[in-house]
Amino acid sequence: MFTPHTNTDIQQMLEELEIDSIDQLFDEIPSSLKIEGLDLPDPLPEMELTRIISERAAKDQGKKCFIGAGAYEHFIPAAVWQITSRGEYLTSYTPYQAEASQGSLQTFYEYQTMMARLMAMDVSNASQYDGASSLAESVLMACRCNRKSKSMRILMPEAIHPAYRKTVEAITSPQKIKLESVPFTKEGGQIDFAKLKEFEGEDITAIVVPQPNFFGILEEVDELTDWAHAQGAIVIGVVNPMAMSLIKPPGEWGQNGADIACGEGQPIGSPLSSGGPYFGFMCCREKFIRNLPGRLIGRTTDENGKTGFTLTLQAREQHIRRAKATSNICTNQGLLVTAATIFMSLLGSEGMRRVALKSHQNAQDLLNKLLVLPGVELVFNGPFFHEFVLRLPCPVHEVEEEMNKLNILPGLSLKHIYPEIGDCILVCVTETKSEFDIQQYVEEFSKALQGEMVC
Amino acid sequence: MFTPHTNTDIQQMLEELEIDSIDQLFDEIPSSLKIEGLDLPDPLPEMELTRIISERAAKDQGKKCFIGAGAYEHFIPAAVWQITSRGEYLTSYTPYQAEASQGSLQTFYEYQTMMARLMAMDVSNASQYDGASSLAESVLMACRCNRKSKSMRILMPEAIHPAYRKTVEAITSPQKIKLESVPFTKEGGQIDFAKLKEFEGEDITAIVVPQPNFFGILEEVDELTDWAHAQGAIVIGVVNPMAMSLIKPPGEWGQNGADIACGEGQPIGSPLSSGGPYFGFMCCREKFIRNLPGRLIGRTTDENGKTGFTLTLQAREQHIRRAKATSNICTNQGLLVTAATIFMSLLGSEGMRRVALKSHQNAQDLLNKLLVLPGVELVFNGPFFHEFVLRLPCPVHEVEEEMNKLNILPGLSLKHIYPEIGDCILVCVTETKSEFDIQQYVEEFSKALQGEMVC
Amino acid sequence: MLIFDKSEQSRVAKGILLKDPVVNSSIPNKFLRESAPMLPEVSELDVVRHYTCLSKLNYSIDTNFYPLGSCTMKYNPKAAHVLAMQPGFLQRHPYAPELASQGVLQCMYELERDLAEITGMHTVSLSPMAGAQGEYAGVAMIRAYHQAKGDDGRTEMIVPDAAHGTNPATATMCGYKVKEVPTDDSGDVDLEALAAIIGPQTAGIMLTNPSTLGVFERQIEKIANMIHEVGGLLYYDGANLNAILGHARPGDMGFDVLHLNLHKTFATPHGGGGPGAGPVAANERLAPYLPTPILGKENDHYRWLTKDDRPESIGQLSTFMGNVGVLLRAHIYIKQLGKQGLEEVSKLATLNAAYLRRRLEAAGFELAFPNRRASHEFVVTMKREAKEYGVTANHVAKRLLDYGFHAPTVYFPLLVPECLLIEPTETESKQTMDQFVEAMTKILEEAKTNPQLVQTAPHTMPVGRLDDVKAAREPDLVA
Amino acid sequence: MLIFDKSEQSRVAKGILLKDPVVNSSIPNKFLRESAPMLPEVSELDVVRHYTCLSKLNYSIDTNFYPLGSCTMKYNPKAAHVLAMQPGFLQRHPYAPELASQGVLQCMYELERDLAEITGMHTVSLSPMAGAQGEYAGVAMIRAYHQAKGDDGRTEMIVPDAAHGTNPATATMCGYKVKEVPTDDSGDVDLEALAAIIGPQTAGIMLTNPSTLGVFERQIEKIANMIHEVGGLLYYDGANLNAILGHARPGDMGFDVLHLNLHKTFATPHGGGGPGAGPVAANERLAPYLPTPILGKENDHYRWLTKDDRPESIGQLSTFMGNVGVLLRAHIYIKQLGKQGLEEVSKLATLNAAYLRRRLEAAGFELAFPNRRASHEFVVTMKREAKEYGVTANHVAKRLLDYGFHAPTVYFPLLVPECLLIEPTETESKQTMDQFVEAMTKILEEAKTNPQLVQTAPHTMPVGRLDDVKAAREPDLVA
Ligand SMILES: Cc1ncc(COP(=O)(O)O)c(C=O)c1O
Ligand SMILES: Cc1ncc(COP(=O)(O)O)c(C=O)c1O
Repeated sequence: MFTPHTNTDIQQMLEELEIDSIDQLFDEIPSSLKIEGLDLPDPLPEMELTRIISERAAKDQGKKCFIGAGAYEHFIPAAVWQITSRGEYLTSYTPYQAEASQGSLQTFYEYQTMMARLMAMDVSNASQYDGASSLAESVLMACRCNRKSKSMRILMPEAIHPAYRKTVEAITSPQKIKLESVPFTKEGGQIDFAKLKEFEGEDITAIVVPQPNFFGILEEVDELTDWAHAQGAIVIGVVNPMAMSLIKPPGEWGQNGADIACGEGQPIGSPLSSGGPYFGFMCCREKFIRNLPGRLIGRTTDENGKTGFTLTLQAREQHIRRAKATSNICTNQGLLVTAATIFMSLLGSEGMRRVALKSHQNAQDLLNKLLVLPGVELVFNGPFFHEFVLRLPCPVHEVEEEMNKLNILPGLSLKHIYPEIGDCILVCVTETKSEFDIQQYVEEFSKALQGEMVC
Repeated sequence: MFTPHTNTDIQQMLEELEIDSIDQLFDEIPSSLKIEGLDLPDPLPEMELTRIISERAAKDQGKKCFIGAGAYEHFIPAAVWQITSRGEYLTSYTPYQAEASQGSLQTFYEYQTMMARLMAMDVSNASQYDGASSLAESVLMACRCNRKSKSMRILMPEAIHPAYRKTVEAITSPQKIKLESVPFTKEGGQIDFAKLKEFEGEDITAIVVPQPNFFGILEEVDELTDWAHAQGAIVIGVVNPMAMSLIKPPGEWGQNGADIACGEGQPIGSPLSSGGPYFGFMCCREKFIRNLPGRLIGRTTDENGKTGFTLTLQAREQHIRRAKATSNICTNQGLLVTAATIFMSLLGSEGMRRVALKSHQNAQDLLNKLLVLPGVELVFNGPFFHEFVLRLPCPVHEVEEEMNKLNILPGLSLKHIYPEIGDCILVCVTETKSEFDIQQYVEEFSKALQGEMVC
Repeated sequence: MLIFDKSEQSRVAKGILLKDPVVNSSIPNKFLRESAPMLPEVSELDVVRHYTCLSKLNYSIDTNFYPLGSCTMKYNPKAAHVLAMQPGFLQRHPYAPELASQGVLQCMYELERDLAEITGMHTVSLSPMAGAQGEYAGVAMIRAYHQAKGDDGRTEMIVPDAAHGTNPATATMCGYKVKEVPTDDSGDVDLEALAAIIGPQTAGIMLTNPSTLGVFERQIEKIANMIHEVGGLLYYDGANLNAILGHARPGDMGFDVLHLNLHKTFATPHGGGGPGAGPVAANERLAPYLPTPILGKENDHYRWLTKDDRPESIGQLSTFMGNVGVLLRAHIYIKQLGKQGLEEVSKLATLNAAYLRRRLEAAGFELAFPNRRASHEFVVTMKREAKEYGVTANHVAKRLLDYGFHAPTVYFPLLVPECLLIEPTETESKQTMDQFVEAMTKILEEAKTNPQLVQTAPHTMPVGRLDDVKAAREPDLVA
Repeated sequence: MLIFDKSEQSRVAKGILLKDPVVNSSIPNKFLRESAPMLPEVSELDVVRHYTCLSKLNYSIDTNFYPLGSCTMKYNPKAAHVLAMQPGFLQRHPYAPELASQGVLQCMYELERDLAEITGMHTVSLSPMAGAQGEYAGVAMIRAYHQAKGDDGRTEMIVPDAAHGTNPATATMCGYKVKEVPTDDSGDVDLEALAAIIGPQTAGIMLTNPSTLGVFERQIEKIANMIHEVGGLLYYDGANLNAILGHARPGDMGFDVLHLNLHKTFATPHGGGGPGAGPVAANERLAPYLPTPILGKENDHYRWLTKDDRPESIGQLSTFMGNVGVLLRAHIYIKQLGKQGLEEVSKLATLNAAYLRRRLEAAGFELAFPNRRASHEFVVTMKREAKEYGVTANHVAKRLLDYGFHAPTVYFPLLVPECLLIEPTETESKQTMDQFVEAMTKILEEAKTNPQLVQTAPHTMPVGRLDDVKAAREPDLVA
């Protein structure tokens, strides 16, 4: 479809090769392995393709989304993807040839700088796949970094995103790492400090501290960090970057700050897109650099002293260190990082703070209006960012179904994810929701509740 | 909103200027003229703006369009506007500084070449505003070119797009140009040769020959051209460029070809977009170059003999010749020309031929299926490209209204435009319509007819 | 290399090609083309790569400071582009029923109303497709007005010597004789000279205010009186509206009709030479003559008014309703900026021009009108440098390209010798202007110490100075 | 200049900034940030101009021939990008109810089925987010399989010396000891050496076929038998599938599990280093262990299968369901190419490689495996030139940049000294390859006559050769 060859070209090339047909080029493949062809449909001209794919896209369109749970709808200024989609960003490879890749390299260097500043950490890598996998890599990294600890025991709060916990399990289990659950308090929805204290004095390699946690609740990060450091554990902060110009960043937690900060980069410039591509970010203190996985871009000079950028510390990576690399990661999420860099440049610290604050206030606003409805209860009383958990006077899925009919996605049912708190719903409101949207939610929610209660 | 000034910047600039406030810079405006401010709404952040404008766009979306009448829905490959929207094309000015504008200049030069080849003419300018205004300029140009004729009489077929006739009137009337109507035959829908003959031997400056004409009918261009030339008249062809890789181009009409070719460029790369921006094209024979209005790009060399491109023959233009220019046109439709150039490069002659042929066959197919319906009649029996005129057994607007409800736009009612042929409808089918679309049209049309006939 | 040089016979972009239709055409042979036109025969990748690489040869707002006077090269918001490119807007047929078009019609209606408020005019027609066509509309309206009054002796249109070329060209197209009125030493219209040429033969005057000299015409009220008293009308060329947006309105100055360049003041992109849009606005007197279509609103339903509704209209200037896509972008821009944003535009455009002018003056450049306030642009003359070092305005312009700046407008307005017309616009920062001053200062130094370096510029562009004479003498317009 | 150098205190992109919310937050102070992070303070135009200009410094498929071996830098269709960027796809939340998601889920389901057909495998999981994560999934599945059988003694993973670095790195991450098996002189796996290291400790082998040496592993069936006989499993690294698409299938060769790089064979853009997608496919034996989620279809309803449906799964490797946007592009690509288009890919990719190899050989370059057929890529060694003229593979690579070509992959595979791994892909034309040969010929000439010119290249890029040693010794990672 995208091959340029004319018959004449092919003829000339075959002549140059002194063969009669292209098939001869495949004569080293044992004939037992050759297939007749693929059982696939015929080609589609772009026009027909466009019709079919656009119809499918249209099918899923037009929902008002109040689901968060790790993927957040934020407004992305038009300039972000207009620039990011430029062919030179979109269709270049990993910048191995530095001199022909200064565009991407400088962009990534600027990203590393912004991310380190946003997290108040020393350094940032140039990305991981996504939030969950960046946590898994952070756990592996913590085990490499914490030379004093032998246990490979990681304290993992139950209130972390469940998919993160599963991903960490899947990725770290071959390396004999043990994840120890730390429960949350029934009232606050925060890490249960009393339970945590039971680990006091034990050999703990690292603790994972989400901010906010899966329930949207803000953790007592200062106390947690200081406690963990006192135990000789490494502190891994898992944070929402959009919150970070409002909320205290990992580098400022407690006396000395977290050691590793990671998380999902999606809120700053990636569309929801059914869950990906997003990007994971990963920051650490200076002293851990050589244990950091992933690409790192360094600023250096050329022979004339001119500033330039290049991939660096590659001795950590698989293409140099092979079996001894810090990780197997190769292709990462460069384009999303480009978008995030442009996004952060456009919003700036003040822009992001306003988005965070507006999201928080919208969430607070919706919550206040819902709590007035009979039987609706807030499950946790800890301070929250832009998500909260409600208990309803009727089954969540019934309300969900009613509201779905009106193209409103009211939140995520926690029934199967956290059966221990009962049939609850996790609701998220970001700055994208207008007063009208919030009002409409309240009305339809209330109607749905009444409908259900009547039955 | 897009001003970068910080308070410090403004302060420093005022200091440099030794003034206290920006308002002082306006002190030459008589105070009697100063206003308090504008009565306009408050600014909208991009997020809110996006919501409002997107809602409006969504309102008008999703119609299956069988209206042609001068604006044709053709499939535009994704690459066309992806490249055309690159900042370097989108946000540059008219290429006055040639050395810093080689991108646009070479693109326009390639456009001129493609257009001249497509029309089989010697040269093309770099665009006019749209089809109708390019015809108006062609008429003015013909009057300048035809030195032998004194009459300023232009033969204008009645079967030309009515908006073209109106535009020509509005633009040429101050220059004492007389448009003489040439009727179409009742049967064929083509220029009535018998009526035309009545002008034989008279001083006629030019004749306008549409191909196809407003009814979608193909004119007898060879005979018309030779007849006109025999009268000493200049022949202006007004053609649909999408048809031109299938249908005989103006340069090949009759013995010597048309003298000027113009028309609407929209079908080759411009979206329907409510009628604009499109672009008019204009080609002519070599000898008329210096009478051509609009930008012309020439190929030349720099001091090292390197090939380059530049605006040329500017002595025709208003910025040099002022009151004596060939036209007042300045800004034209460069971006649409860029899109057309990319469009023609992607489709090539064969691609365009297939689009034209497929459109023709789709139209033929729909026509055949409609003619089976009782009372539906084809109004003209001349050969057609991709549009045809039908007479219905009931009022057109009733069928229209029924089909509009199903998001089908069945065609353009001619009732008010050509009252002389009665209550008819002009239907267009392009390659964008699938078998399903055509079948659906037939079914809904037939239902609508039956519905009406019952009443 | 041209795209044609990359062609190979029978190469095609296969992904785009429709299946070959069974040839079963009812069109008789004599109507058909005999041999295929030689369009490019290339692959999709060829096309993408060729035009991507070509585009990189351009200077543009997205890549360079572009202080091109009279052209208002300001930032073109990406949001306006993206929002205007939505399928709901792009796919709408111009003859789609109004009931199915209320989204876009509402935008157009609001734009008409906003432009009326901004200009101080009564009614707006959006249809002209660029400034020059707006001028045509306006002058044709003046003509229609006089004709309607049976006032047939008005054969002259007055145009200042500083006017943009489209002004006299338009007057000619409308059948008028152009009378040039000179500018006085301070940059204003020479009132005595004006008084001498007006009379019953005067159809009207075409003025820009601020003028293309970058100064506000202080006597505008007087001029309006003079013209109106002899029965003429005033046309306002709105290309410079960026200077006074929200501070003063042409309607209040006495103008009867005007056009606006939405591709200047209202930030729609220039596209390498269009598309633009040049809406016309008129006061009550001239409103009936506005070109059609115009939008009406009846009970919350928007509809196009045509010649039937507006019988005195000069008629129709485009096939459909003008450059709607451009109009949409301007509408979006106005909505985003709102009252405060628009008022700020002229403030900061003027501040930028004044600042840049002051800095260049301090750097040793000669101002054409040193005693006047700069509007949003100003004129520098290289008369002295041309004489002393042989370094002309054009040389400086070309040399600026080497420093990464697009050149200012050169040799316009015509009455100032060796001039540069410089317009920074409000979207550029002080820092960018400071860098521009630095480059200009260096070039001035170069002019003194190494004039040849400047005279032979540019040295870093994809091509060197091009041979314009050859281009015009042996026109090579088609490959 | 960095974007930070363009910052001015309290400058903001005002058009984007939300109105300042009334500060009325219920969040206690101790949770709040004390001082704002120093992000850029710039205008919208600053941002657009900065990153537009930066992008222009990159080589890319849209601008340059990019024969980067093993990376399959083919044309990335614009249609796939535009279609995948439609709001219906972009705005869908990963946890949106399945009933409201049938459009995208249908695409994903069809992609799974198509990839199964293409690879000859039974079941596909789309979730891995790049090739390396696909490898991780596959090797973890091998591990899970052995564990499920209680077969705990299998501690070794065999990897050829020609393998990509991700292979051994992945094996380590999965807790395996890596055993390297050497390549014989003809480029195939050394079967004797292999026989010597396999046994009951062997968990499996990771192979690419064709290998990264650009030759088809002819003994693959024998190898499969050998490994299976000792109870091991075969992992296929699908990075080179472009070579055999539609001609042979890993599933038929005896592989048990594999990953595909959709950002290679299936033309999704590389984005300057991702995102990619690395779906894993397994035969019936290993299918139960595939990572979740996987799509199911029940009565025309598409739904994600999770750990509940697939209890033996190795679990979940990403927060949601992988890089859906990338998967969509690959799906669109497969639909557009269809059966015929996909079969043509490997044919013409192979023809291009064979042709380019022949021409370079004729031009005097030394092939690493002159007696083998080239697959879709091939290896040239500069050993001789390095010795005779001091011109290394890296020098040639840098010099190619001056000729407007991206460099081939250098120093990989590791076992060939001074090597260039060259992969033209099927979307490049003979003409482009001829130009490349011309440049290579000139460089060879330069190596002989003016080696310093080559050694100090590049000379025309935005920067000269960068000091990598300094970069690593004094890491400057943050401004
Ligand atoms: C002062 C002035 N008037 C009129 C015009 C003509 O406008 P347009 O190019 O849109 O036709 C221009 C633009 O170049 C101008 O600067
Ligand atoms: C042979 C081979 N295997 C594996 C990979 C790793 O794939 P990814 O970069 O997508 O993780 C690559 C890509 O660089 C490769 O070329």
